Amino acid sequence: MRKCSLSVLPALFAEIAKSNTLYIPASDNAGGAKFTKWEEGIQYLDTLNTVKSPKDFFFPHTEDLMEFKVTGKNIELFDIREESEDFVVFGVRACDVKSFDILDRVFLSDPVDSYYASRREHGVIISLACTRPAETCFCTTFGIDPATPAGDISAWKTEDALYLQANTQKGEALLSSVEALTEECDSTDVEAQQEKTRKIMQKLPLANLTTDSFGGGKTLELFDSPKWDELSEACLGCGTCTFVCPTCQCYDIKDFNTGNGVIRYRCWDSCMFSEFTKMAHGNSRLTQLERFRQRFMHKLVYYPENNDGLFSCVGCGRCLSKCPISMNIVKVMKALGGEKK
Amino acid sequence: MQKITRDTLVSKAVSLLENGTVDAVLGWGKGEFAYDVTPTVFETADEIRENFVWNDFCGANFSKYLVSKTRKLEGKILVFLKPCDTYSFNQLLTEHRFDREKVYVVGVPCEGMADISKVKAITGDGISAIDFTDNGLVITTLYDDEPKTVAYEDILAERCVNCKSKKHVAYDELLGETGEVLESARFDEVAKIEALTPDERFAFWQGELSRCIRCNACRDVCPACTCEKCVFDNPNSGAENKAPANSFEEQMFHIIRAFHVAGRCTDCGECSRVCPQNIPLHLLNRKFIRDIDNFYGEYQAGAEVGTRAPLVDYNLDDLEASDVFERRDSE
Amino acid sequence: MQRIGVFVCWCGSNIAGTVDVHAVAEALKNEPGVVFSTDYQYMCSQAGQDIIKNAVKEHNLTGIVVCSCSPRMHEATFRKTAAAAGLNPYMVEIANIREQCSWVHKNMQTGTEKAIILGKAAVAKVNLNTPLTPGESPVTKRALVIGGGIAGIQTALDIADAGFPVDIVEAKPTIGGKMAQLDKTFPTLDCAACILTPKMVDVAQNENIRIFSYSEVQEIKGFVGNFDVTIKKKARFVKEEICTGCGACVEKCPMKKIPNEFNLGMDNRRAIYIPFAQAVPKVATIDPNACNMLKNGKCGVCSKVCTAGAIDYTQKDEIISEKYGAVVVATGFNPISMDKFDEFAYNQSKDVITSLEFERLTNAAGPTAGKLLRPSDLEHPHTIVFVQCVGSRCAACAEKGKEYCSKICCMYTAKHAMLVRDKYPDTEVYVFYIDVRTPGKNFDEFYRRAVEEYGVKYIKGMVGKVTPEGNKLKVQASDLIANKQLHIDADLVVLAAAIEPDKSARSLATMLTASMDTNDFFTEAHPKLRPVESPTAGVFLSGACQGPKDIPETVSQASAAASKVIGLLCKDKLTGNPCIASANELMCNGCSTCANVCPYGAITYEDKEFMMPDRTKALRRVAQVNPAVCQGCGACTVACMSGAMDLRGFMGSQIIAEVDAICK
Amino acid sequence: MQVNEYKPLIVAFCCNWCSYAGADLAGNNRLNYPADVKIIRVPCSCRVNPMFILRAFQRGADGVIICGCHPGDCHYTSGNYYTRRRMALLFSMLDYLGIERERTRLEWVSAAEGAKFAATMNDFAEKVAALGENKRLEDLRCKK
Repeated sequence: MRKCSLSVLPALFAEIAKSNTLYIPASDNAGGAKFTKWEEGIQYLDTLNTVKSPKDFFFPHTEDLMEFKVTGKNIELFDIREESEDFVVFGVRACDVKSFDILDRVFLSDPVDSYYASRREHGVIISLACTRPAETCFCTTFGIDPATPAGDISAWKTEDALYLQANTQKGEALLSSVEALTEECDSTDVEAQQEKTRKIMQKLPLANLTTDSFGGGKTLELFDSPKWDELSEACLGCGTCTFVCPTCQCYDIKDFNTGNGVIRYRCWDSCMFSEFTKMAHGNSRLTQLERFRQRFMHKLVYYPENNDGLFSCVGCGRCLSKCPISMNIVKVMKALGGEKK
Repeated sequence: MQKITRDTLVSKAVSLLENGTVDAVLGWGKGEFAYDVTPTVFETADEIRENFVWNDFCGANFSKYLVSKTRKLEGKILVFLKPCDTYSFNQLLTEHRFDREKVYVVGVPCEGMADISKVKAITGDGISAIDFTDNGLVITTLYDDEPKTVAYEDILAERCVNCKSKKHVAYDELLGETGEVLESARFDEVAKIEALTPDERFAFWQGELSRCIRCNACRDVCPACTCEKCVFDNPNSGAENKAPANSFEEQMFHIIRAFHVAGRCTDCGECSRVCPQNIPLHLLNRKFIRDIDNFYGEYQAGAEVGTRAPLVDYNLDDLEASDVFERRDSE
Repeated sequence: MQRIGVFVCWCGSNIAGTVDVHAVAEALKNEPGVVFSTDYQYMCSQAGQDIIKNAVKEHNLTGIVVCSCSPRMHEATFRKTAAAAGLNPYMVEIANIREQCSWVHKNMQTGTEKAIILGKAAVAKVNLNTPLTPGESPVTKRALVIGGGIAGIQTALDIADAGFPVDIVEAKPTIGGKMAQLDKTFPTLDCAACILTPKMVDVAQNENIRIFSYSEVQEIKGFVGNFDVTIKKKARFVKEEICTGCGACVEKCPMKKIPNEFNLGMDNRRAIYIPFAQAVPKVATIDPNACNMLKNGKCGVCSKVCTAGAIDYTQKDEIISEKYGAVVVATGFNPISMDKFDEFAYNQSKDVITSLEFERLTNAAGPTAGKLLRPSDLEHPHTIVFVQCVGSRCAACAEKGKEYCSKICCMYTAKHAMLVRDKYPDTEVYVFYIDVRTPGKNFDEFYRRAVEEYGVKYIKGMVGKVTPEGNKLKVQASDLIANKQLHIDADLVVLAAAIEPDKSARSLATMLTASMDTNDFFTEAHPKLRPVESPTAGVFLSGACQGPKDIPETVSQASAAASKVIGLLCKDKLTGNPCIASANELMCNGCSTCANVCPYGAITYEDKEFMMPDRTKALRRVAQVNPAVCQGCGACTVACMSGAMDLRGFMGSQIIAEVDAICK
Repeated sequence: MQVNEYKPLIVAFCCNWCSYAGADLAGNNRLNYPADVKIIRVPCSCRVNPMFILRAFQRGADGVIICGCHPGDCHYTSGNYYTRRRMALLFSMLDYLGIERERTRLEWVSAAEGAKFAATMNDFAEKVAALGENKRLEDLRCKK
């Protein structure tokens, strides 16, 4: 484990930014935080979660896939993907780091999504342990320890120092590139902080949430629950939960006719949208109840069923604070028996 | 800070449900915390007694729900409407969006609603309890030994800071007393932006709109956006898109959305309340309202049922489009 | 996918002089959907049209783009060509490369480039064209004329003469209108009654005309060719078919002190009355507010004296429903109330009267049997002051007067002044005016005769105040030319009151969805080119309901309206313009926004049951466009937020395709 | 003359009954205006949806002008009055968003005003050219 004084932080960022594009949490000028490209003058913001999760780095909101031109009866294809540059994301919380595992299973299993894979290869994640979880946090429900975040490099920030621990080769390499700014240290301070954080986690209002009644094999039991009706009653069908969610991975592929050719691009889609997966025959889920159910069944039942019991939620709490009508996965889980007695 | 109590609302709802006046009640339902109330349709008195909430976080405007709920329900539905919600209610009636006979409106006085993000900006995250007192909200957090009292004026939602009216313009029954239409400073922000140079205005709006994630929450919550099929969801409209692919798309969406509700927007402020990216969308709508007031005479959408919206009306001597800027710049 | 043929016209050298037509034809060959492209000297010539027809057959064309002169020139020509070749005529689009390209640009390269772009836009549009068929609707061959003044009478007579049945609905017990109250008419000084009453008799005797007098239009539904109208025939308590108009009942009626409307209250009539001797229908009417029998069940004299047995105290209002193909509005005008013009002491002195009252005073059938006597003491007035523009051209006093010129006052005042001087040369006559407006045949000559031959004193200036003092009226006025104040002791002051549309017009306009201006005059379909038609198809305008006008003008407009009605009723079926709006019911919100902007009232709403996307059934209010009424302006398409409303021939997608093609 | 002189692209929506005929008259009288102006015929100015205007800008137009009948002369009696309100509000909103106000215009041109049509187009094209390329309402995807 290595450490540096917090006063060295700007220098550290500058050093990393020399050979990588560096993103750090900074103010979005609207009361929230967003991962912002670091350059001289960008202030690191000590925040818990950014409004949008860092999944954007690997799975951008919109991404051009290819372009084609039609001349007469000929179609010409062009690969217009942007060459991925090396980049580093600093300050990713444990929950968001975990979300990459969930996305990886979707995009990196056969057939591999080369756009995602390429971005994953070029990105280095420096995580950051939590010390002040919010009342909306429930990562522990999904077995995540916010005091021990994964990532290429794990980081802990105390009042005066930043502690760094490389977990992967990419992490090692990055850490060694900033060796001059850091020093070797032991993990005493980190452990103390971890201890404190874990205690807080037990006191959180959502600490009693459990996944016991969910997981693979629960489809028949949960699908026809009468609860879905009242749970989805007020759902507006907007995409807020989906778009702030670090694990939602649905997208639509669309063509944009520029007048001189067609750009085929993909963009995030939301299973809450009435037009979601509309096909030639029409929509597969016609009511908001079905669409609402799909989102939560996917996270809590279908995904774990196909992914060795891994749930597709990391308890980051973004949907809890952003849903216009305050309906969210916690309320859904509790309604369906997800509360420890 | 609400003067009317939860008990008053609950007993009203229960009695109207039990005496058969209504078959369901649209109200605010209990959440995990004090502030995350969810619009809920209650069908039994027990549910109401147990889960009905009335506090300073009951911001949601229920008017729009009446479009779908009156279609779904056989009988009559009770809806609690705050003064600003009643304007949306009237506007929807003007546009024949639901059957007035299927709704029983109970007007609830409102002292202004709180914005939880403003609370958290003061207290920080980790709220474990909220007490509602006369002096303000008393907030207990996981990280502070002593609870903190935050004054109401510091945490009022933006739209409540500039409340346009405490008057209920529609109701079957009123709890407490209705108030007056207020003088508000709601156009000050608009005027400030107008006073910027075009470059500054462009930069300002680029900064704001670039945060848009096109979640459609502003549209989906808007009581003026009740189209059976929105142009932005319709591939044949020429405007359909799912993502803010670039700055043009961001502008297009918000310009057209504001234009479609121009003259119909009651300025209820729901768009800005729900925006996950805190884009001040009300400043687009208020721009249209202010222009309409200036160009064609004061008009408040929803003040009455059956009025003709300014964009479906005209005067022979209306302002010419070429004189718009002169008019504005001369103010 | 369409199979489009492109035909580029040289128009001799008109186009080919600045546009390389071969290059245009060549460039458009590569556009999507284009399977054939050529150019020719004169596409509109027989040979040119044959090229198009042959190409349609040879290449199985489904769409045609002609790059030529303005569509306003030859769109119809090429549509016919397409139809002759078996194509739907609406599958043709014109790229205007003459008026909007070759004629305004000088450089061959620029001209050619622009022509290609305009051609591409037309191709892009045709790709989205769909065959359109005009709708048809039947025509009920009967006309309704609302108002039985000279306008309504003339219109009805002309329509009836053409062989179509006409109904006149008149609110008063008799037809005749304002003209029946007049004495002489300018500028010829014929007696109004002498020229009007024969026409009234013609109406009564015309087999094609029915008169619903003492009646009101209650409801109008439907559209051009197919109006359903409900008429309320008010109870007159006299059986119209039986009454002979002998007048015995009137003579014997004991209720004698009822102000006589026909003489503007300057004398009295009975509770049962015939408005005037030449009334049509000449039948008595009982005034229910004055008749003792109807009010208290006491009297019954008229019933006793009526030998025909026409009196029926139990008569009820009758509701008549009838179908009409056309509706003519001829609701006329009224002088405005003088109540707000205190400065002229109208309400203080009986000797301050309006010009219409003056007409009655000089009329042989009037309250003074045609002798000019002042109302207060029935003395002969020696000094008369006429005040023009009372309430007219009153821009600053909109709350009491009218901004517009009432048009007829200058001439009738000249007439009045002249007649007074003619009959009573000992009378001094002053006319105060702002301007004297005499733009009509023999009008100015007439006015000059009043001044030059009859010695009427015309003074440019306004009367400031009229004060009754003793048996005189002190008139304070200014003479703007002499620039001095005048004080005249007058015996009689006559006010040329502004005229305004009849109050019934507003509610009628609502029923007809016909538009009105801010003064409640009906708006014409086009102020220059369609002056006697309302924008609402099938509704026509006759007389002063459209704007102030004198008798000759009214009669000519009445006849013009009649000819328009005849033109409509001659048709068995109406063929609509197929380029009209239509609502996609699945997307329609039923919000009424489109109906609010429709100038023609073409949009109505229906509750229809729909299978909703969520598989439930719902009753939804959806817009219906009446194809016979819609004119295709497109106002609704932009008002419609959801885009449910689209305009055939100018669909949103077509216009967007043109935009895209131009901006490519 | 410069080889690469900047040429603005201008879309003109013209009402069939007045302005389009006015443009025809300008042609009849051989009155010049820049070829950069491309006319789209609409039945009435009230057919012009703000979406069409934004679409034109998206696709690379540098200026959009809508021409209709003079107030009071609308073939459909009132279409241009609605246009006037819609465009007044839209133009004001675009200005509020920082879009150059000279890029949009609403003009009344009658069928008899060929000269006015040509003069209006000359003037508008000149003003738009002075602004340069439309950068604020463009969609870069369409500029390739």
